[in-house]
Amino acid sequence: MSTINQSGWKPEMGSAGETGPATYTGNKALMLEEALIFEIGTTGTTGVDLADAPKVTPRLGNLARHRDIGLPGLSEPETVRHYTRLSRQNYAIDLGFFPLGSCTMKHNPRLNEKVARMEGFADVHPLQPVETVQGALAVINELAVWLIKLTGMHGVAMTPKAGAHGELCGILAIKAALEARGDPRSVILVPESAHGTNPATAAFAGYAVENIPATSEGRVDLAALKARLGPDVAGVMITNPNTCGLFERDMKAISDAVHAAGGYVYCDGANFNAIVGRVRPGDLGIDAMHINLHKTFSTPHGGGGPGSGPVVLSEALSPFGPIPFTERHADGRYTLVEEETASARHPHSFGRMTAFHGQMGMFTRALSYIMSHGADGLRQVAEDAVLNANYILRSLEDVLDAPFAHSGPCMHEALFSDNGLADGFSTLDIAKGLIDEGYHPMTVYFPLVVHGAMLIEPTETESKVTLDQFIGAMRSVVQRAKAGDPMLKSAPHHAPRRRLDETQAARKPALVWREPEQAVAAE
Amino acid sequence: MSTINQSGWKPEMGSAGETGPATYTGNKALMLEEALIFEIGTTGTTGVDLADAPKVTPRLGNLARHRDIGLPGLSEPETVRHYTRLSRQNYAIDLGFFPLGSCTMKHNPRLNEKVARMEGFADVHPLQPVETVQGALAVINELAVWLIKLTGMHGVAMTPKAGAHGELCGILAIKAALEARGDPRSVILVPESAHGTNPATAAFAGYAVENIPATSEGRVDLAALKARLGPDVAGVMITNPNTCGLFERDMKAISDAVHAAGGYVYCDGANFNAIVGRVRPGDLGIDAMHINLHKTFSTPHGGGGPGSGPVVLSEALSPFGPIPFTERHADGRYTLVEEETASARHPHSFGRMTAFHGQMGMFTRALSYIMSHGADGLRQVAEDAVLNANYILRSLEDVLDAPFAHSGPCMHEALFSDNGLADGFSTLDIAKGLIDEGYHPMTVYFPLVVHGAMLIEPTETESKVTLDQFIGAMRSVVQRAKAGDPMLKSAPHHAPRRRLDETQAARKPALVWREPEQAVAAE
Amino acid sequence: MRYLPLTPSDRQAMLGVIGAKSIDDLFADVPAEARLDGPIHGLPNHASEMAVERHFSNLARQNMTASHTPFFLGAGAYKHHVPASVDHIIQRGEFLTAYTPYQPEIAQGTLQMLFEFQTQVARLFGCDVANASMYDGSTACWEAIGMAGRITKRSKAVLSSGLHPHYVSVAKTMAQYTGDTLDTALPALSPVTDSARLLDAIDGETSCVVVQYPDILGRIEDLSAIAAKAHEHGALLIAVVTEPVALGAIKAPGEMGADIVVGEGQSLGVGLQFGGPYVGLFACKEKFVRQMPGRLCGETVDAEGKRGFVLTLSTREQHIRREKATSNICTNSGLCALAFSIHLTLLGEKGLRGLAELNHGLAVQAADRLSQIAGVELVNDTFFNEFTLKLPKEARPVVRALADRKVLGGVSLGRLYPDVDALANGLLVAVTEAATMEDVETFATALQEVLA
Amino acid sequence: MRYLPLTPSDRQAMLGVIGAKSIDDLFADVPAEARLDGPIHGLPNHASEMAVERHFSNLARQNMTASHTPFFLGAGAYKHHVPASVDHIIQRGEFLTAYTPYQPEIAQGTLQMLFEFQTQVARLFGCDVANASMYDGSTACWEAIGMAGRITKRSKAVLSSGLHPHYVSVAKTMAQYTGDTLDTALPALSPVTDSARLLDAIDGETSCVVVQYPDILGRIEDLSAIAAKAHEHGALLIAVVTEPVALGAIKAPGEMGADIVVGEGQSLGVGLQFGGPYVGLFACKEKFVRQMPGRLCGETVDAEGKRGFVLTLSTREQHIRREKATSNICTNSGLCALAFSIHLTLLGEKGLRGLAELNHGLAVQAADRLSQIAGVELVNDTFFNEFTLKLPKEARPVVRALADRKVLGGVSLGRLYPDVDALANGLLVAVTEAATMEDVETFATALQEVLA
Ligand SMILES: Cc1ncc(COP(=O)(O)O)c(C=O)c1O
Ligand SMILES: Cc1ncc(COP(=O)(O)O)c(C=O)c1O
Repeated sequence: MSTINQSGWKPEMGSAGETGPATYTGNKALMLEEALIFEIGTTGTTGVDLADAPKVTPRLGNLARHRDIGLPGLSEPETVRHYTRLSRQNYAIDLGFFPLGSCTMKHNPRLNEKVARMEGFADVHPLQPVETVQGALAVINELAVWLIKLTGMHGVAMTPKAGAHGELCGILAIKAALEARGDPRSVILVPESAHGTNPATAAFAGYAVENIPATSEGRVDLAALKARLGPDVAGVMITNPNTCGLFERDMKAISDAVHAAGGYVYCDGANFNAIVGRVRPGDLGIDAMHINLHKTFSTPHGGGGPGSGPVVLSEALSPFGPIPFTERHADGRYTLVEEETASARHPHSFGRMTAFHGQMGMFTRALSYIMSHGADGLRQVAEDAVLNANYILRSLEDVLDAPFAHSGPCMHEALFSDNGLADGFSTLDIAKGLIDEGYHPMTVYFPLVVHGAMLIEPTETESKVTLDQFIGAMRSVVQRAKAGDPMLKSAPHHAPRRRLDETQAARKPALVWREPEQAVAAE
Repeated sequence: MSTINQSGWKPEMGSAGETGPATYTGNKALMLEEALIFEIGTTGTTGVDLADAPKVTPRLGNLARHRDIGLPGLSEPETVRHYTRLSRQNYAIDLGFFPLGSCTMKHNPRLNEKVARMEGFADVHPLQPVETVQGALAVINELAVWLIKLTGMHGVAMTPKAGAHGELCGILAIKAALEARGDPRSVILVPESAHGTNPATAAFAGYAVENIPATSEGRVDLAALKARLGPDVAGVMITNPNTCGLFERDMKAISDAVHAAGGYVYCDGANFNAIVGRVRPGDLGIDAMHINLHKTFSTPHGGGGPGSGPVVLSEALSPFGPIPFTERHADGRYTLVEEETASARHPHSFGRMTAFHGQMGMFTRALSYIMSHGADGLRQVAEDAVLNANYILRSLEDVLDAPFAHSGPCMHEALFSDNGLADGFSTLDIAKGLIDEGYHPMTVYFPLVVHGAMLIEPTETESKVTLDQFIGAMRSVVQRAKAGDPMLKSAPHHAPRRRLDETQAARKPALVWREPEQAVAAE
Repeated sequence: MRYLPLTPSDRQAMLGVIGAKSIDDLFADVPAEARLDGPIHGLPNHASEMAVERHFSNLARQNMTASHTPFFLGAGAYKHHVPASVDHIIQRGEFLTAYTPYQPEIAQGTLQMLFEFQTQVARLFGCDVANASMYDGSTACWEAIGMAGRITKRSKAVLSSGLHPHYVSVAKTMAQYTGDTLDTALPALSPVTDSARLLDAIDGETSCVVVQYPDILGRIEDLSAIAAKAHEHGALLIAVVTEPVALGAIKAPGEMGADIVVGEGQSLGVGLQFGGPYVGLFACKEKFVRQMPGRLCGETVDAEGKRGFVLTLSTREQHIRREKATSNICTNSGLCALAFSIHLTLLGEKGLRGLAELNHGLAVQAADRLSQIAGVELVNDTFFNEFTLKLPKEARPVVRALADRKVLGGVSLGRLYPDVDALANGLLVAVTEAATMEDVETFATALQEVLA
Repeated sequence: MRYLPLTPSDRQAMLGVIGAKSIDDLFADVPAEARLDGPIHGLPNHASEMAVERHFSNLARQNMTASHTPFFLGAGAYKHHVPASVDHIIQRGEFLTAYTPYQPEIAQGTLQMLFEFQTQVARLFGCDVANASMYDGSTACWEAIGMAGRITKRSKAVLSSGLHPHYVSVAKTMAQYTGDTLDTALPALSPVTDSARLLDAIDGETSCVVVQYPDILGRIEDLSAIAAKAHEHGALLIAVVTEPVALGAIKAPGEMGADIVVGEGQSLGVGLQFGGPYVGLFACKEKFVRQMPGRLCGETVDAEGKRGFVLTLSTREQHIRREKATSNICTNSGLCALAFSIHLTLLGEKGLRGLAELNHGLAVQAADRLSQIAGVELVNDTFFNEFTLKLPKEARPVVRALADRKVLGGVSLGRLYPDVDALANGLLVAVTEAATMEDVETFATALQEVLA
């Protein structure tokens, strides 16, 4: 009677490997399988009602689309159910602890969602006359002022769309500054432990990338860095706190050295959460730093974006920042500096990075978050984030190798390696074991400088009860990994899917759905 | 290290009866245990920030509350997570097929949710001057007009808060009408198959309740009813379509007989979904009928309400309906008839049923639903609801006993009994088996007139794909029940909990949380 | 139609399986004279989502909203700030689109929430137990009177004059048909309530005394003496709370001997919503639990011994006991109970006390400011966040004139008690955390103008 | 602070476990001169939710919203009705608060959605494959130019004058630092585009031709000839779609030979949002897939043979390939891609075609109506839902004057191309299903007045 089930695979009683009795549908009570829209929808179904179109003579210039597009529709009930069922196959912060290192998976306040949806922000067009969007411009401007004051910098570019886009903004500003002084340079130095976007960005902007080594403590090797500086070095990209979770003690010295050598200092601010309200990057001599609003300032990750990556700039780099941006006038009015006014108001700008004014929907959320905390609350954010991370570090270092445990307190994240597990067991097994325990695993195999890295970032929005339970679960899983428990090797057992075959996916990529070659014969 | 886990029971590796390897936390990947707020919160924690209170001399008359209240608080992140985790232990329409007979679990459109939250409706006080709430009064009035026209009745009482409250409204109107004519009567007749609220309501209003028998086809026995009518009978309460899923063919004859005997006819309109747009109850001679907006008109059930139960009234009963209600004036203005104006505008009213004007939040939703469908769409609703039910009836009658399969087509729901299952197996086992298959069970053991009743109401918002898969799963489960599969007897296996001990719950009721008598000794 | 998934070909195929020629065949049992042959005349056909949304948006804009106006209405419905996370959570499909938890294995979310709600309500009210919610405060109040009747097997209830007049009306509606007797009175613009009258009225036939706390005029009085007298005569004390936030500042009725405490839970989580849906709170002493109306959630264990929750003691309820049930209530106010419970969890004891202190502080300041206006008198000696002013003229037109000045300046007693001359000049003013001192000043200025 | 769960005693206990005396110990690595000793001066402290909400509510009310004004702006961002269910779904915590799906076993929801999205985009654009989204249309456009450079190993891109000027600017910003050459031109107020110029410019050094479809002035032209010429010279055709709804009415670029099709997905599901976040769409021929930027989701099986999805081909990406990656993009626009995909699923082919027909019909009527105004000329022969009017005077002040009359009457070319006299009188007018004929009439009347 039924041809496919909701999961897109043929239902079969008692299929192998199931835990508990198998079902006809493939469902397991509240763990529901769901087919693709292409399998349950039809091109004749729609979940919208539309007014009748006026009868007109088309002006489409003989380009009317005749061939079938192949877009299945679902009615609204089917649509809501389809996506609700899919959503239930996801882990998320709202469900539990999500200590993905370097990602700052903190609570996303619901007030922010409400504010971003206010019609006055959600339902305005970027090219409306500025007189009709004064409130929207005020939001951008207010946020810009907060970011400048929190970082102790001179200016801020609001348009970058995510962290990596912010990096690009900073690197382009450096490039523009160097070119403006007639001193184009070709190399950007990046520590080995840097996030992949750092070297990728430098290369994207046309620079050669060279690595800076780390000390055995996990920090930038200042001496080695100094040795490499020279007239070809445009700048450095330093992450601080770094991806090993440590504060770069020598940051000021690094900045001074780079400046002395005629270069600029880009700081990857992905980890700003650890120091917000306690340290101003501007006091450490940096020239540009992006801030992931979707990390430190709590805008939701959304399963992969959108983010927002404003870049704070030093006095030296500010003149080169991108357009457009907002200006506040003495009378309280706001205007935009765009192409039209840039030549007068901002002549050295390196240009435009995106079609409009940046991630407005993230600005409202971030400003709402920042105002909610205020200066005192943000300082507490950093303190609690660091406290939580150190608590985890010290509660696990007796069972897990913590390579930099002796480099001082960690900042917002605790780093472990997979040394000491049973033969054949590695970080991946611990990660998959944590899935069964009801956690999202930590960041694994990053940073590259540590073997089988496990980077645990709890954030400040986790309670001690949660941390304690996680520590208990982690100890249990590590113990199993040390004892060589085969059930751990085959974990997860309780998730919607067992381990997935990534090799097959890459070998013969199936990136879009295709109608099965021939329909399965009716049974 | 951890004392309690999120589930409130002590974590223990490899506890018995688990499917798949046990975990330290008790979680199973995305199936997450969750403790009570009393176990994770403290009275010193709060998830709100408040402005400082002005310092004043209290005017509380020496009644300041000193003793601890015992209300735990959670921060916002913990709160969102607590309830999100709890929610994931629920089944719901958004997750899958929910064929709970008599409950009309249809899709709840999201437009309705949006409309109900518009500030102009959500943020107005019931006692504002009517000049400031004209739009809100318009909504009530527009919905009232739709309900009157869809039912072909004379008036409507909008204030009842749910179906049962609507029944009360109708019965009070009957009582008031009888008393107004100096003919108080004492008995209400109710069919055996009636929903429990019917006899309960009649008794609540001070009537004696007597049963009317059913024919072997599952309909009211007209002859028996006629025989019982007399000067003591105030009225009858008939459900049409009835709880066996059948249309009461003799409805008009019943009404005529009751009227001839000086009584009134109350119709339980819980099943109006089957006939909306195809039959007007007013054409069948009824005097009062409640409409569950939370069934036919798609307002969400919310895990047990709120609902809304407007009652349409015949010309004979309209003068006795409750206050307040809205009036539309020739100039388009709306007013409310309340205590003040009732003596002039509505002198025979039996009075007030609730503090304010009814379930406004449900009115906006229901009107949004009704306008979206329009007259044509509502008719299609009834047709598709009935079609879906008959499809299920005819697709299962070969494997399940359908006692009234020969009484004609069913209406919106299909009724089966548990005759023919293996020894010791009953409706409950089928219900629990369906849980494992990813469905919410049908209504079980109601109506009482059928042994081990299974009442399946698919509603019109289910697709054929869904019905076909359900039919397949149902056949599989029934087959297991006929074969005496012990795994079915112990189902569900995959739900957050196995079968729960209801006897223990009732024997020694624990209705509130109490601090454990003595803390469990540390381990 | 966007909500209907069946396609024309689905319908055809299904009719085939059923063995029907057309959909009309399935309606064969409807007598010919009652069959409609097409969409009902005079009603519009289906509309796009955009069109429907616009219609409502236009109507919504005709209403003056509480958040964008200086706002001082109360009288049983209060404007409190509801945290955004409350609405987010109650919109989760798993809560929003679930039914009453009849299948506990897949309804633990709703059930555990109800168990928490019951505990919160019981503690807030100072009672042993609470149920899973009633429709609203007014119907809960009548149910309590009915319950007292069942417990005491008596039928005379004595109602305080401070009980919300709509609650009194609801009780009167029922009593006229159930044969119960209600001893009622009108309030007076006085700093003290009619507790003397109540003490006098209690006798061996009294089933219960019903007292609102704080009362309709905002006054707060100790209930202990009434409780003692009632208990002496075998009667029960029912306390009614229309502003639960008050219980963050003042003693719980249960602490003063109330046997049953009912209330309106709208203040927490629910919002104004032009009067509904709201949520009835119902708590009592443990010994009366089997006479309670409504659903109850209880703790138990599953087949593996794990803690779980179920609906319990359902032999009190209509679906089991039918005409012998303790009430006819079925669908109650589950989602509002959830909203209430979330809001109270966010507050916690600390937040509730802080919120109560803030409300009281602002109300005191507002009362002092408004009673400085010439001719305006503060009636109350005691109050929480709502008090009564005696104006030098009839209050009802004053309220309308204030609305013309874009101030929603309270509820006139004339609206609540039409045709009672002694109350006509009374104005009920509620001041919550949502009001600012600028709002109070705007109100004061407008009132001064209107009274001038 | 409401978002911080640690209590003072938690903090104390945790410091104890860590072996630190105070929180300052944990910041010991920060050099003394960079340590702040307290909250930063000149910034306010924490605020209640209510206060923050009010602040935003006041700012929001200063903006003129598209839904409550006759509204005709486009130029790369369109006002379409987004069904309420879209926003409901994207607010589910499981989508909203998840990260990029790095752990596929507990991210099948996001992954399956991306697989569906990729398929939808590929089909809509007439391409073989699509990626999991880019930031927006303008950055996707530059990424496509970069990709064409990698594929052809050439560095000269020829850009149509009909390409959105902001997209051109973004490309110029990058090109000035990467050494790529861009051959660009300004559009003219003419019914035909500069395809002749493009055909001329293509040569053996051309990496790609970039054409917007419909173009910035709303014109629609067949791309086949350009594709043929490009392919002849080993160059690629990149098509840019800023209004995907158009593809419910007109041929897909892929059908006409485009090698890479990129676009702005804002029209479906996302909303105006003052310019962001939006969602970049990126599709191409299968053979180029290993040169694509951004994430890709692919089908595979799990250890039990069940179908499942994973991120794949990540050796193209920065986290694996670092400086050799195809792009530096990491976080993309996942939630907007979800919104896009849901909206397109609700529409389905039938709905998309209906929506396109409705847009086109209204736009044709509006164009005819507006060009009746004395002195106003319709530039376009062809258009979908957006067209260009030539006004008898400079358009920019006209737009402001219309706004004073509460009409948001389009985008002036003066705003997009400042200081280009030949374009100063041009007014871009977009007409979607959200506009009514009354809106058009209001607009026409106001325009007439302003021009008079
Ligand atoms: C250290 C670091 N730098 C840069 C990035 C890139 O930021 P985005 O993903 O917002 O582009 C990330 C994000 O994962 C990061 O962790
Ligand atoms: C037939 C019937 N009548 C009455 C009711 C009572 O309606 P409510 O639950 O809205 O009070 C129900 C609801 O379950 C019902 O199914």
